[in-house]
Amino acid sequence: MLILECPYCGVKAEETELAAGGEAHLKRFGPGSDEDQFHDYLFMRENPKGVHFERWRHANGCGKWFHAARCTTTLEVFGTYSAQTYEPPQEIKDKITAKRPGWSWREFSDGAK
Amino acid sequence: MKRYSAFAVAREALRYHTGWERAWRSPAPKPHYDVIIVGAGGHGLATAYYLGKNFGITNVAVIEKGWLGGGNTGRNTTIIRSNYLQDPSAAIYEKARSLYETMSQDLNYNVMFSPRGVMMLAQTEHEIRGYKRTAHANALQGVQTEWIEPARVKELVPIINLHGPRYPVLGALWQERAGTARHDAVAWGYARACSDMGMDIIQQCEVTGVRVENGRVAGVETSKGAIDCEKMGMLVAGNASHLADMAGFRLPMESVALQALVSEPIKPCMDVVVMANTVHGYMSQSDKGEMVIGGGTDAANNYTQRGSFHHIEETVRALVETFPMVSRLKMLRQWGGIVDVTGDRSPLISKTPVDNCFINCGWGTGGFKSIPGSGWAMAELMATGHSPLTEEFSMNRFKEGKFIDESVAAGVAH
Amino acid sequence: MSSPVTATNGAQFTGIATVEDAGLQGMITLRGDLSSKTLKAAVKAATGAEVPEQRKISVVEGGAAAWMSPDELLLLVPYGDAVAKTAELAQALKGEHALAANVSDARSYFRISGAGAREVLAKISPVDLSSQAFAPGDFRRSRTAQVAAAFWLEDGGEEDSFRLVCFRSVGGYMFQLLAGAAHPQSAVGVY
Amino acid sequence: MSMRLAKQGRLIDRSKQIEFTFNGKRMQGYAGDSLASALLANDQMMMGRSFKYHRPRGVVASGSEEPNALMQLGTGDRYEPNQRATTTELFSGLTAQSQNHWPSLEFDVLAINNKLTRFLTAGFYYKMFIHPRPFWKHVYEPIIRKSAGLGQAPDAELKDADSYEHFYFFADVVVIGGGVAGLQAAKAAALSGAKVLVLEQNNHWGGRAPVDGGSIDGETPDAWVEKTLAELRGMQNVTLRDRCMGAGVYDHGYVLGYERLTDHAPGQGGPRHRLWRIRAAQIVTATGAIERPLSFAGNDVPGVMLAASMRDYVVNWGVTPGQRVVVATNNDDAYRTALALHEAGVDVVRVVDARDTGGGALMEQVREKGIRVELGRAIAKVKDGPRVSKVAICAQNGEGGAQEEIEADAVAMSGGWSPVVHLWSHCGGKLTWDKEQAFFRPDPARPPLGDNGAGFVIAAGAANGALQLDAVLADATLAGAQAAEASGYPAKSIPAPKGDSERETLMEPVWLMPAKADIKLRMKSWLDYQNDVKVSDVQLAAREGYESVEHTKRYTTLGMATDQGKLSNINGLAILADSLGAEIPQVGTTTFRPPYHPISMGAIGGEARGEIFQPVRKTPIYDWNDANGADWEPVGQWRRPFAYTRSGESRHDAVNREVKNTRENLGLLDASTLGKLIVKGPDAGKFLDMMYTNMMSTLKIGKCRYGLMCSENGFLMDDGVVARIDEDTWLCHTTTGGAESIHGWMEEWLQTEWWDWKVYVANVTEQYAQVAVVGPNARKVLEKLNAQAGGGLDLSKEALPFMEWREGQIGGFDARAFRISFSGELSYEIAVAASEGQAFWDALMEAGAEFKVMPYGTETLHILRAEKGFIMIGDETDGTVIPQDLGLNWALSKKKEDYLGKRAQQRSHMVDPDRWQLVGLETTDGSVLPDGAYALGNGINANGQKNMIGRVTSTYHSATLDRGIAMGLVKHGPKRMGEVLEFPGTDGKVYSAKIVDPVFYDKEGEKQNV
Repeated sequence: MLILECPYCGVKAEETELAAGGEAHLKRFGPGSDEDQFHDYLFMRENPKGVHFERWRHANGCGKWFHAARCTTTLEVFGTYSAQTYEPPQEIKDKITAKRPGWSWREFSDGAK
Repeated sequence: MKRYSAFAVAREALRYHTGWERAWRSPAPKPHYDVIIVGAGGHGLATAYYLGKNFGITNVAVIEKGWLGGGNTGRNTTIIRSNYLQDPSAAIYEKARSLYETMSQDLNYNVMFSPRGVMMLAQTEHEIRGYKRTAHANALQGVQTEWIEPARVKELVPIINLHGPRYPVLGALWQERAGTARHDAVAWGYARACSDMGMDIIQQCEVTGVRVENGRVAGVETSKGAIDCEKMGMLVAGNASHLADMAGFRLPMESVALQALVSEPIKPCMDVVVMANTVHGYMSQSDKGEMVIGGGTDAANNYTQRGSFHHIEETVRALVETFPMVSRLKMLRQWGGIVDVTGDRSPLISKTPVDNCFINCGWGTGGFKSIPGSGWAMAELMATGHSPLTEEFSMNRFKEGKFIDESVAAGVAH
Repeated sequence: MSSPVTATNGAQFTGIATVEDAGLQGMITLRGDLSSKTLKAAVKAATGAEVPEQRKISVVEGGAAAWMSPDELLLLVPYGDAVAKTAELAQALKGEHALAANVSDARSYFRISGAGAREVLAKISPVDLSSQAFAPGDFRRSRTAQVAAAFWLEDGGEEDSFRLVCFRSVGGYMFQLLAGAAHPQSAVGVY
Repeated sequence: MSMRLAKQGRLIDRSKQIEFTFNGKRMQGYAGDSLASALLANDQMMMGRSFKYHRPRGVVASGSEEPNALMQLGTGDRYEPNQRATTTELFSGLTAQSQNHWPSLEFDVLAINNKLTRFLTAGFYYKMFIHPRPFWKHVYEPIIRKSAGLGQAPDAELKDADSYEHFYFFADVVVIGGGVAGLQAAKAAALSGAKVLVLEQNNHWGGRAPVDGGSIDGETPDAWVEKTLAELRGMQNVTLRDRCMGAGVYDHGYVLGYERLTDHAPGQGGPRHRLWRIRAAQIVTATGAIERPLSFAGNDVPGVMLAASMRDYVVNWGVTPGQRVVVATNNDDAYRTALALHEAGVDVVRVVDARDTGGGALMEQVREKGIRVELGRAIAKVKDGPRVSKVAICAQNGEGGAQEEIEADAVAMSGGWSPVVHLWSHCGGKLTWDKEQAFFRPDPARPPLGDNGAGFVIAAGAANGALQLDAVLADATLAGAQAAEASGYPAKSIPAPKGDSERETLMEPVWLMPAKADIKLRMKSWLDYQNDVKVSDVQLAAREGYESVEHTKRYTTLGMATDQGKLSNINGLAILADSLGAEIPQVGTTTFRPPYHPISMGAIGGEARGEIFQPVRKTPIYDWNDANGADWEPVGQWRRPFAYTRSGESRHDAVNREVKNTRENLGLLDASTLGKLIVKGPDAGKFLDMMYTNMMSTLKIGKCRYGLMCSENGFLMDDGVVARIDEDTWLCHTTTGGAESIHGWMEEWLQTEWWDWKVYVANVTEQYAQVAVVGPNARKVLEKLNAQAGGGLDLSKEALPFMEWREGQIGGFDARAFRISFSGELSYEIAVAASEGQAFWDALMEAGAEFKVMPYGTETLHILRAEKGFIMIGDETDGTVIPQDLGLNWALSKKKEDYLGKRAQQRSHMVDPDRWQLVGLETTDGSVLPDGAYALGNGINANGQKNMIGRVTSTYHSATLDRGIAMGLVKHGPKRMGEVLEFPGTDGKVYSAKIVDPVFYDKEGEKQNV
């Protein structure tokens, strides 16, 4: 039973107040995209063991979507942040780097690389 | 291999069971095999078994990170059924179900397949239509199912409450030849048979890398050293994305926790398996007397084999509603497994971007019931490059938009 | 013209707390830029209340404004004024990107009061309802058993008194839920 | 015999006698008794039968670890199987029955299994019953099932008479366990300022310490416990709960507390159990330790008990299980039992200490009492029977050649202690093997991790491996302070109380007694009492290659009984490790899973049962519908009338009547459940053009347009009428199920993809009661209402044309009227405020009487639309259908570059000309096609399945046409008009149906446009 802090209303909400929304920072491909782009956008998933970025909605609450950086093997939460961004904030990336040196996820990483 | 029988047990009893031999050998890996199967769960072992039995390929290693049968094979609710709606699903699950019927004899290991019948309750008009549709499809697919009325439901399941104030039982889809089996025994039985064919089951051996040469699989790096192979099959539920990553490709899949629980044992009170999808609960009674109860999947990625307790609550209240007596039983134990879920919630049994490397994953909640059919088909695919049973389950279907969506009839596919 | 009725029609139950249908209440959903001066003025004009801080409700005689999300308020006005006030808000906010909708009839409205009020809510909502954590003026949207709801603690008074808002269609469910949680022999004894 | 002692019994009140029955026999006990202590006081040593061999079983422990004394408690709607006698508080009128025997506890037919133990070893069923095949299901399995299973199932026709509830609580520190360690940890944490909750599973505090003796700060443990409790009760930041077990620890500091409120006083009112759902920053597990049995032959005979438990019975309840007791041990603690028995006047005939060097001060005290102590000795065997009668003693370091036989009626055994690490382990805390004390204890370096990545569980006292009183108190003080600090309160160091107890010498691991016991003895040495797993079984499993501890557990069923291996796991592990030639920590443990001790399903479900099992969503007209014959159909959480049946009328009759009346006169439909979303903003038009396949931005103010919504995967997911309200406002109608999901869908795109678009969405579904006024008389009734009110909205064909909407008063109600039709008839959908919905409906019914008004339900709605060939989301669509399949190309805007689902619909399978497409189907004989039937093609596919070329999506009897009509999806369907297809039914019949146009009624659309 996870708890995540909603960055919009500040509530430390438990899982039953939230709705999980899958992988974060997907880039939408519409008409004009090629087969692979569209396929990857809809179906290919990182599904990592470790650092993951995902979407949640504070469904039984303020109703806002937000992003969370979380470890899928320990369930540690590195931070939550606005859904209205194309990449995780530096502060959260730094926090992950401090705890999981060498991490990488899609195009994001600890910067050492 | 010494055969198991009542006579053998009696003979051994006289010498205090000192004469039993190992059920499977525990060999060190050889440097090279024709085929490496990664994952000694039900699917991996069944694939190895049918490679040997149907195609005479026995220079096979089955590599397992932990202990054989220690993943989802040993942590599911043991339901076996094939009343699926879509043709490809019905074909492979029915193949599996029919192989379960003779598995004890085939393997000379009692897997306790119990064709006690599986019933899926209809509790809304929409569900009635969905199950009637499935019954029609099954008739043409060669799967024996029937639509039954509430009175017959009560006859088969005396402990059910047909007249719940919220969702009265309006009928059910009934598959008489579906049932349950002893999950561990399936893995053990296959392991014993594989070992007997000369295959090596290598436990406590973790794959740390996949060697690909010129686009073709060449072997694996493991915690017990490098092992070469001609062909490789990946059958690692809950780890498939991770292993695919080692081989350099990605999967249209996510891993989530699925939970189950058992009650304390009570005397027999329910002879069939009941699934109630509207209220999200399903239940059967094990031979030990425990009520075996399945819950729902979490929505977020998770590799911990622990789920969120609210799913247990949802499941339990559904069962209390459907079977009021459950209220006065106690939960003995709850646990979780990691299931892989694809974009259409149907499995992948497929060639991969790496030549001679095959994948079988994404069974979601359907893993146990499909074991023998999956192994049979996977063996055929690996040995010959083609299997009609796996044709529609290829990775390409997501590009083409040719999905196999079972949720259309049942809501939830367990 | 008929007289409007609530979903639970004056229902009441007393156990460890008193649970009652709080009657018809004018409610307006207002979405917009909460930092906008125009919006603040419009809210003040409609309700007499200031735009509240995050997770707070500002209550004045005859009106209130509650923080629903970073771009949404729930305004409380007398039931009979809701249609007119909605129109006034829309007029006042012309030119701003905003949306005002009368939702007075879309809601059920309850009062939960008495010594056991905190415990009643704590049985159905995953919220810390201790007096250290939840004080008058706090406003919280959450889950109550299986439905969404918002509630706040009223100011003053001898004993705790909560107000709770949920969808009208589940008003009956909510009343049964609250009444069950207020069973006279179910005091937990921690709040 | 077992009996009540004249003295002792700190927990019982001898002035309050209590009557109860066991197996129909009336017995007496005292207030404060557990059922187990009361049974022992009545010389009822045998309390049950084992699972597999049906061997006689007596109580072996005194707490929740008890594997044997399981009872059927209560009767009727308060009956419950498998209740531990040890954790059941005695109350007046309690009725208990023992389990798993027939016909009686004393004479059990299935005890024959006991004679077959040589055959029924671990895993025997995997090797047998293989042939002949049908015998497993029909012969073997039923016999096996019946002989297993413990208590009888509750009566299926009775509903639980009790109620249950949940409670959410938040604390900085949750202390699990109210023994001296728990209380001291709580005090330390609370003094630092943390908010503390203490959970104690029993109805008394203090744990073992008051029984075990010694002193704390110079006082008796009892006195210290009382004093500390008073201190804690006086602190504002401390909450104490007894009868409340810490049942499980879950991710991110979630703890389940299981509070038993009325189990000791059934029927007193209020909830029976309360499930606490606690969120803690830190958890201290002060859960104590559990004593281990010794593995010797006959260690399961009734009368053989754990030494400390026997001491509990003497000290706590003033009961002795026997008159002549043999004590067997490998550690000093069991000597306390010898002393307690001696003090109570019971004859301790021998202490058998397996250690060659024996114990320390406690042993000396025992010797001083004149009790004979023998070192390096073991119990070779306890004579089989319903009760201990003879005990054979031998050398520990031998094979069990018995050297002396002692008459005795009880045996107290102690194989050492195991910390209760369950709650530490539930969420991933790791263990370390303490070689000296031969147990697993929590490894503080590897705790379970919380949301911040730091450990959130701290073990304290015996649960942390500290067994001596002074060590327990020091450890607990530290744990409490640490927990407070970790939850954000600066540590205040408080001195640990001084614990004083007899110094104990080291225990010596004894996994088998005697050490080289022969096979005959090993086959009688029990590890798991309930499941009948013996030393020989584990050895067999290891020999057969079931080497992993999980394999052994599952092969032998060790530790899978209702005590989940609390007594058996470590002993079994040690045997397994020995068999494999491995160290115990290498073999590892099985996984500890919640709950610590079984908890009721009722408590888990909480309040959600009966009427409030799930919310019922009700429209404003619900009560009227209910009172007027509504045959309810659940639609999501809503309930909608399927039809309004009149007395003497079948459902089918009612539907036919409603259809005909609506076509000929006037029908009313409660359409309030349809979703209504306001979409407003400068970018609203652009946004709706993305959400819908149609062009919505060009819709004129005052007009309506039917729209389709697809998922990004291309499939049709919702439909409804969209109305343009003003320049930047649209009102979107969704399906009944779609209101919340489509609202969420819109918000998702606005918040996560197009967050720079200026659009607000509000869900106003429940603001309105919406009534569809349908039929040739629709306008008449509305105009009559207006006439009665002295004017209102002009509803004429000219003022309100088809597919437009207007706002105004109708019959004095503020209303919005939509000229839309889902039936093909003249139709208005009128929205009024929900609070006035019933009044509006009443007005329509009253005014409509002269126009033959009737309400109609969802089935009539379906038939009316099907007669017109309109698709229904959920019937024609199932998540695999795209608009192109349904002939809805006209609704797919060709002008737009993009809409959700457009790219997906360009994929190869989506543009495949072989996709099944919508057609009408007409049976050749007028009958009704079966629901969901498939059209048969030629031949079979590669998997031997018959080829299908289409399916029925909707099928009805049309009262209007008096024949069956259907819609379906058929391969190349629209090109095959007139062709007859075959649909095999599941009833054995084959239905023939002709492919026709899906519009069956009023093809020109004249009726709706009048």
